[in-house]
Amino acid sequence: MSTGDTTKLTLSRALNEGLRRSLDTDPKVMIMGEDVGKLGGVFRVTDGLQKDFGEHRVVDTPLAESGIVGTAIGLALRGYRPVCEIQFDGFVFPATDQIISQLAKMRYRSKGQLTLPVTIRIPFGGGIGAVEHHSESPEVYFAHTAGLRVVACGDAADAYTMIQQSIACDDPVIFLEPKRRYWEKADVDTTAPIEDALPLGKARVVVEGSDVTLLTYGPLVRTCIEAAAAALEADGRSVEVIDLRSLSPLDAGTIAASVAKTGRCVVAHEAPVYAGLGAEIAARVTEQCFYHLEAPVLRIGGFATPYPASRVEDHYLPDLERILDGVDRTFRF
Amino acid sequence: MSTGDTTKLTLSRALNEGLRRSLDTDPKVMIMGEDVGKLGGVFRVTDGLQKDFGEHRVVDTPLAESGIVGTAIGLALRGYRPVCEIQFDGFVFPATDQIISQLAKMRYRSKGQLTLPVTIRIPFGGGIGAVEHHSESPEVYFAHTAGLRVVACGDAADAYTMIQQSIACDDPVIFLEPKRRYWEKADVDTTAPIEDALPLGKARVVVEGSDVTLLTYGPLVRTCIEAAAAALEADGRSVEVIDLRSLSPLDAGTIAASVAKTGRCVVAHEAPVYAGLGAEIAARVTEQCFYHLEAPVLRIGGFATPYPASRVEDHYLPDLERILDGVDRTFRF
Amino acid sequence: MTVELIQLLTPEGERVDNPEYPLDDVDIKGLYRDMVLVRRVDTEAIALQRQGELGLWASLLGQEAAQVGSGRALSHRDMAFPSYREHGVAWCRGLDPMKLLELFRGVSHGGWDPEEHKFHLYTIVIGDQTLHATGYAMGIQRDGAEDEAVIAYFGDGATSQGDVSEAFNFASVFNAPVVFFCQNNQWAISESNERQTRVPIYQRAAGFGFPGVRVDGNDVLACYAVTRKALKAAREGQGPTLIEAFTYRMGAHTTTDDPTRYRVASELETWKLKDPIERVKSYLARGGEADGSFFEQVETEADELGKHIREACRAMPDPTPLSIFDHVVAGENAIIDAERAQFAAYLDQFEEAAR
Amino acid sequence: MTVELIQLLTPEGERVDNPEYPLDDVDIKGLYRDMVLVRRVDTEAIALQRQGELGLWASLLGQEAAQVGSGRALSHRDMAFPSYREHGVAWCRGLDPMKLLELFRGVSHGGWDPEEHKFHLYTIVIGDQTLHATGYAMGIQRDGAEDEAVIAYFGDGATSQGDVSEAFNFASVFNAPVVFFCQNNQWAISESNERQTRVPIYQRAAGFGFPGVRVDGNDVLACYAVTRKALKAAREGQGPTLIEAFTYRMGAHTTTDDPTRYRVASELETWKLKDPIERVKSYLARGGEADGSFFEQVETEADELGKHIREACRAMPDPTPLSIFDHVVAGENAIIDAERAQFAAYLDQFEEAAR
Ligand SMILES: Cc1ncc(C[n+]2csc(CCOP(=O)(O)OP(=O)(O)O)c2C)c(N)n1
Ligand SMILES: Cc1ncc(C[n+]2csc(CCOP(=O)(O)OP(=O)(O)O)c2C)c(N)n1
Ligand SMILES: [Mg+2]
Ligand SMILES: [Mg+2]
Repeated sequence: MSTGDTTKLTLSRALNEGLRRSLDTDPKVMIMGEDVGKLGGVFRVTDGLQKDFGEHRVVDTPLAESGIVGTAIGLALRGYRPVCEIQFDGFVFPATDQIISQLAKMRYRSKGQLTLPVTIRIPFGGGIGAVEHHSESPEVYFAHTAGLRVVACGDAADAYTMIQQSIACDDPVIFLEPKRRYWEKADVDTTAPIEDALPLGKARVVVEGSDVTLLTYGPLVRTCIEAAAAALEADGRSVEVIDLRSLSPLDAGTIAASVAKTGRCVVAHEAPVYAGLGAEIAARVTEQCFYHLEAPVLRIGGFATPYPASRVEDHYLPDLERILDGVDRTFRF
Repeated sequence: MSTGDTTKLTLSRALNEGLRRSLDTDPKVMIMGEDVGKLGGVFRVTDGLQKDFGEHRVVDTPLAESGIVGTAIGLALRGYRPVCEIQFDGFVFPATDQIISQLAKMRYRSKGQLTLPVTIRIPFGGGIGAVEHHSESPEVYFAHTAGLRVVACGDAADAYTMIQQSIACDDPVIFLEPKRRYWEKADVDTTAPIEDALPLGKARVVVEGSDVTLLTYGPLVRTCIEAAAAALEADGRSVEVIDLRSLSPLDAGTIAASVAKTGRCVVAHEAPVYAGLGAEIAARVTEQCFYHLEAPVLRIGGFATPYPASRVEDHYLPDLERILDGVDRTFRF
Repeated sequence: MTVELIQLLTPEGERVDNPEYPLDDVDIKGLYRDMVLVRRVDTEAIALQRQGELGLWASLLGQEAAQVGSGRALSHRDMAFPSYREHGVAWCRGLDPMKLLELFRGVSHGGWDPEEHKFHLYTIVIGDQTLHATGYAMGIQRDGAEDEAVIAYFGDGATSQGDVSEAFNFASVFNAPVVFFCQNNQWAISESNERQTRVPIYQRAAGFGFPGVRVDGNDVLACYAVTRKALKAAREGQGPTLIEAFTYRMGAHTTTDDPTRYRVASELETWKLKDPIERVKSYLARGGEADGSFFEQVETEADELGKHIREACRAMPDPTPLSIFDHVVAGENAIIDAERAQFAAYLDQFEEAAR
Repeated sequence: MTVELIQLLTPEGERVDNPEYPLDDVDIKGLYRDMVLVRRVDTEAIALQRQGELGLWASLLGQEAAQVGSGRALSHRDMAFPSYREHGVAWCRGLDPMKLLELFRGVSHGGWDPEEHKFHLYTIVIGDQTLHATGYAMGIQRDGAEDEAVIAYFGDGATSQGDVSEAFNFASVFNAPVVFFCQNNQWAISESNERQTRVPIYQRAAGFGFPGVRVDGNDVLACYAVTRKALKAAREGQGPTLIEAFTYRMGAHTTTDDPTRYRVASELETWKLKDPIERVKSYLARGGEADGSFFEQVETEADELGKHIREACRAMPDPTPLSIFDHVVAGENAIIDAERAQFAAYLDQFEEAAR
């Protein structure tokens, strides 16, 4: 039972504690990836874990993402629960075949006789002034792929619980970490039993509101919370912000309930709008809330261009202003 | 100038003629892939081309899709126009990294100084009673990727012109071929100058109608045409069928004009509905035609499951009945 | 480099001794029986495909020795990761051939329990399974299971796939107990070896830091002995071995393929002289180890097996429409549930109408 | 296998002759100058990153000989495909260092014209460029351009990537005129060689059917001679060669890395004794080929270069917001145009507001 007292942890640290907890409680849990050992990962998410759990459970692998995911599948078939770290979003693509053709489909192929409890951690999104391939938002590639769970944490508290839930989940999970939020702190209750945490598939209303629903996940959760505050202050608009958390499957119920109430909806993500996750949300919300909608669901996101050079990324990324602009536009219908 | 007289060709043959035309007119055009030489490809699309154009222009490559696309990029940098054949949809995934991180982004990276006129031919979709990985519809992975053109032909006539336009296009093109339609014949005017053909980016209204817009592409074009006829006959409904042809970019103008006219819209594709291309279309149409829509845009497609065993695929694939059911439902709003 | 081929039984059926590969306790008659029976499974399956009972079949004709020899070298605790043509290995593992037919009929994507017979599901994406095998072997290391090893099957064409090289490297770097068994049947659909590699395949291993050996893939005794030795080395912590079984795909790539388009008939003729079954038969006959009654008995067995396969195949029930939604995920998934419910309702309409 | 290392200049600066690698016309003073200047580029860039002028920098410290030696061995017609650390090769190709700083400052993703200096854009995804280099070499074959070859640069870690093995295989099967130049700087970020391979990297080539050679990567003369020979062989139709330049990453992986977490300081000390520049300096000095004035002159040049870099870097203009939409595609794209227009209108609101 929770002693109630919480500690302030950065998101990166919260993940580290969550991984530690999983390694502690289940001897089958393993971590594998590039530089996850002595270095503790380029974001220090696995800091100290190899020292404490040994080289057999925290494994520095050869530099090959397909190899990492492919061998993780084999380890899972042997009864292990591998947690693969992909160093940056842009480097998951060499593993696409193993993820889409094997990891996602093997349970189906086996008529449910095989489970592949593999978690693939991917630091995603931009805003850290990085070079090319270090600021991608690949979530929809995986969301469209049946057989995978795709989740994204928005703050340290969720990071701590969701990573443990993902590892405990018998399905393969693509676990997206908002890299530019790694260093942001939040209260984390490390004493609360994981069973009491909000289930992995559930969205969370992070700001209650009545005029418009703002849906987001990952790095933009905080931005949207700030946008809600700004909207209220600027023109008394009550924005309900929902952190989707689960991108596949979507928590359609929570979303529909909110939109039925507000009649307006805006989706924000960093990935390009074109054929992005926002499209699925917009289409689904419109089907479910057709008669409630005062305006079409608007999507605020990245442009239909590759991720630009970092000196101009602030213009590419949806910021508070662009999100508010989207909110305003839904009221012009 | 066209002599007007046309020949009946199967879709596979039309592609073969189109490729031949391209090889003939541009010495830089090459074909590369697995079994494209003596065998002529498993669907005979490259039949006879190696014999006529030589092993240097029609190349049997080692069995490695990433290698095929990666070396095609190098050849394109050297001034060639490689046409890569991916043997089946399910085998494009090993090439994802080269397609997403290199092929799609290199022009941007070079500030427009590099062009990569690479065409990647992918036989896609189900319905041929094949084993696993031979019936996939991966289009949205590429449509979401900025820097790529994604097109799909629906009949032999378009196959003949679109493959030539794709090869002539300076941008990388993902060229999707409706594999279960390879053996279907249509009139093809091989004398018409390619310049007179409908531009690659344009959608085509294949059946004019006034009550509801039915959007589709690839293998379902024919199914939708039949559905339109059935709808008219059954309950006098006038269905306008649009073959999108270009999946990225979408011909939003043609789509919006139709929906503005009909007020109802159904999208059909074989790929899973969840986060599929239909989502983008539904979201976009709703934004553009909000006040015209009498009902939400409905999506008919594959389920959120892996492609099933072939003995049950007819239930997975949207057929005439399911598409008509979707059309009916838009009238219940 | 001189290419040496390990052979213990000549095409003419003469035993060759090789001190490195002693053959003590091997049950040659049993191996003969296995090969005859799996060839029969293959023949029946091809016929069933012709009759429209199967959607496709990938024939193992000519590769019986490579598969039975290596398959019988496995201990009951060893794990095998096949590609899609390993019907002979499946047989040795005790998997009901009907399970394979299920897949090629289109009734399932496999659907057997890999742990039951220590035989993983068929993998169709070329090369992918070599990484799964390597990972599984890394698990064996972590379990400290010294009496277990893994064998990964793949073809000559597969050696070109990046994943296979990555598997070689992971296995080598982690010294994993896995044997890479490459059936070089000379062809990858229509592409011959020189499209895939400039040097003999077994030589690939040295560059990754482990031994490679080429064995006569049509010699069941050599395949047995070489595989057994490699598995033993793996179990004893000596790491991976690459075995190149030099054999020949005597049939088409699959039932949809037409080899006359890309290879000459004479090639097949020369390889027929090296038939994996014939040489064992003549050895057994000549040495008097088996008499006519034995061969007859095996034939009868084959006939019965064939009969069973023909009947059982036709009797296979099709999956139900709603089974499409089964076993996608282990946990809850509201999206799938909603789609299933909607589709069920849709199907009911027709039921209604039918009434 | 015995591992032999080709060396033509010892760490102490003594010339070693090797009949296979004659050194006739080489301009050693020029090579020295190159190395000093690229090291200065590196030093300045690191400083600029510290000052917040660059977002990141990947230091080549310690790898000057491998890069300048191989870079100078290229003819003006040869094409180079770098990874992201080849600032020394860029220098030899005549690319303005500021172009590199643009990338690391975040002003562009590269943006230079690869054909102008026959130096392709930096490739950050490990290994991908090896396939581009191979394809480019296949194009050279088709052009019948017998005086051109390609060189592909990559690191020790990259050899684990499937794409690199596929590149080796394509190059070998097609006998493409490409030289694979692997700078084995002992580290892939925090992972040492034994995490990537169990045998010396150069040995990987034999398994793919082409020669591999290990050269002292801190010996600019050896790197020059070995690369020149491999390029010549490639141009003459003898196919690919893998060169493993055995060197050391003396600095951090990049400016964001902290090597103290994973390697001991003593390692750096031993490698300092093998410094690529020092040995040439002592050779030139001892042999009297160069006097103090020469060294001073190079120093002055370096100082001027440094000054120029510092000023030019700070003077770099940022890209405009709307430039985000430029050069995505060659043809028309209504989706991009619409987004650009909408974003432009959005930005105008603020302009308005500002007025
Ligand atoms: C990644 C991938 N690409 C292409 C294919 C299509 N394909 C199926 S079998 C085959 C040839 C395989 O040759 P080989 O590895 O020698 O095995 P064999 O069929 O000869 O047993 C090809 C290209 C595939 N299954 N997977
Ligand atoms: C496909 C891919 N995975 C991971 C990374 C992240 N990363 C950047 S450099 C590096 C290490 C590369 O080591 P090596 O190949 O030896 O080159 P070096 O940096 O030592 O020059 C890694 C893992 C990447 N850039 N690309
Ligand atoms: Mg083969
Ligand atoms: Mg390195």
